[in-house]
Amino acid sequence: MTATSTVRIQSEPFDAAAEARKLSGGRTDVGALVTFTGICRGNEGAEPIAALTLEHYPGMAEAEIERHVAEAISRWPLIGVTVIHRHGRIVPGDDIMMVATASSHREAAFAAAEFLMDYLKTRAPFWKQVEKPDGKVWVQAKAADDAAAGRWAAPGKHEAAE
Amino acid sequence: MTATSTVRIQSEPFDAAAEARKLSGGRTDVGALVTFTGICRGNEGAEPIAALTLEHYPGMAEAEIERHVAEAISRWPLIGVTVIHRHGRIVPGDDIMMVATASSHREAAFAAAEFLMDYLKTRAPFWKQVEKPDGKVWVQAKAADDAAAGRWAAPGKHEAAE
Amino acid sequence: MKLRYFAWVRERVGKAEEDVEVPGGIVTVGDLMTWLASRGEEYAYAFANPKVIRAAIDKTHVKPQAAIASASEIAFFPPMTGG
Amino acid sequence: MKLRYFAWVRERVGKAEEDVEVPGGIVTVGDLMTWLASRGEEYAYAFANPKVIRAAIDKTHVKPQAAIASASEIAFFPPMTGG
Repeated sequence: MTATSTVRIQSEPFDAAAEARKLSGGRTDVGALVTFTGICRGNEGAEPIAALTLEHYPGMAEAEIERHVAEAISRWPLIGVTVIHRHGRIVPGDDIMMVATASSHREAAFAAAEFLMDYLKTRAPFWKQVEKPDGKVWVQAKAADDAAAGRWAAPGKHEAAE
Repeated sequence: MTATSTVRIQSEPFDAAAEARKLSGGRTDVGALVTFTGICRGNEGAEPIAALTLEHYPGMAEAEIERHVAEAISRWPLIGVTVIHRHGRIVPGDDIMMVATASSHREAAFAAAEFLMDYLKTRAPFWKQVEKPDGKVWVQAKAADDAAAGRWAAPGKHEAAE
Repeated sequence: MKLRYFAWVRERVGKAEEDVEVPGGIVTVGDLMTWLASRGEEYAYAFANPKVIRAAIDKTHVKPQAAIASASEIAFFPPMTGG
Repeated sequence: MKLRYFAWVRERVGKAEEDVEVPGGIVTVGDLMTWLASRGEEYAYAFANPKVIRAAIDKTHVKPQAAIASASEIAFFPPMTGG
């Protein structure tokens, strides 16, 4: 099966619903559409934040995401995948990123969306800095995210770095 | 945490994106929004279908879904849950149902959405009939759906019927 | 006691609901299905394979062993296929 | 060889990128981090704990043991926190 895929990294806001709908619009083979939207929260831990700023590694970010989208398409029977990730300054309540997956059946759509999120969190070269009342702070990577990504490792598969 | 929940069973179409957005709009504690949309496909197995008709058990359908939404809220730290399920005749390309879950973190939003989908498939009193070229046929329940629902069984928990 | 039928159980029985007087000795949902199957050709057809039929008492899923004594509405239907 | 720094590695080094002549004997990414740490106070601070720093050669993740011989661009950064 050939799946359509879209990967965009941009500073501009995006319309998650409209982007997801492009995967199912005008066709009748999509039975399941999963959309994940990551939204900027107004707090980090117990502290309020005024905004977050996302730094990224241009070129590598696109390549890493495209590589994982291709892997998702090879693992699950998908019809379409869209990943959009913003960089720059984002205020609470605004969307940071989205993953949408379309398939004939829900299992593939859910699994691929979770797989992509786990890898985006741990392998895509983006770094979040939050504006707290006492200054700007880089967000710490979470061990739980590494563990979540680890569950998708294929037996015998070798990753270049952990 | 008190989570907001919405359960609707209706024959009218719904706007999945707008319904999902109600869970995150006007607040800054939602960091993850998962939307699942179930869409009527144009085929069932290898055969084309002209439409499907969903029969349901009024009263029981709402009660079953509300019970599972309450269970999801007790299991995961959710901020809001919306389930909308249509009944009646639905043509290929149109939405059948949706589940949206909002949480501070993605793990809870994904887990709750999958849990609700697995239970809706196997426990909510809805029955699909499809219009094939040679007549109307009731859709068979799938063993895979029962297996999917089984993975959420809490140890020591007793279901009234399997 | 009110009985309700859904999907192909409804189609085979030929009606969506009915009120019945259940004779004594019918204790469980399983007993009720056996008795219903004896009520005529359409019922025999609907309840030919009771293992695949699900039941609900007063809008809650129950097993065939469930007692019907306090039920006001019992529904029979095939495995669910919503979602 | 072009070096790029991101997030707090960039802030500590005080620049986003630079071209460097890597002396002989520097074979791996790990060797390169040790050498960079010796280049001054800001580098010593940035590379004080090389275990927490990730590296990419020509925009692909690599381990500290990776050879740098054929690299044209090497990037150093903290663990990723996107998504």
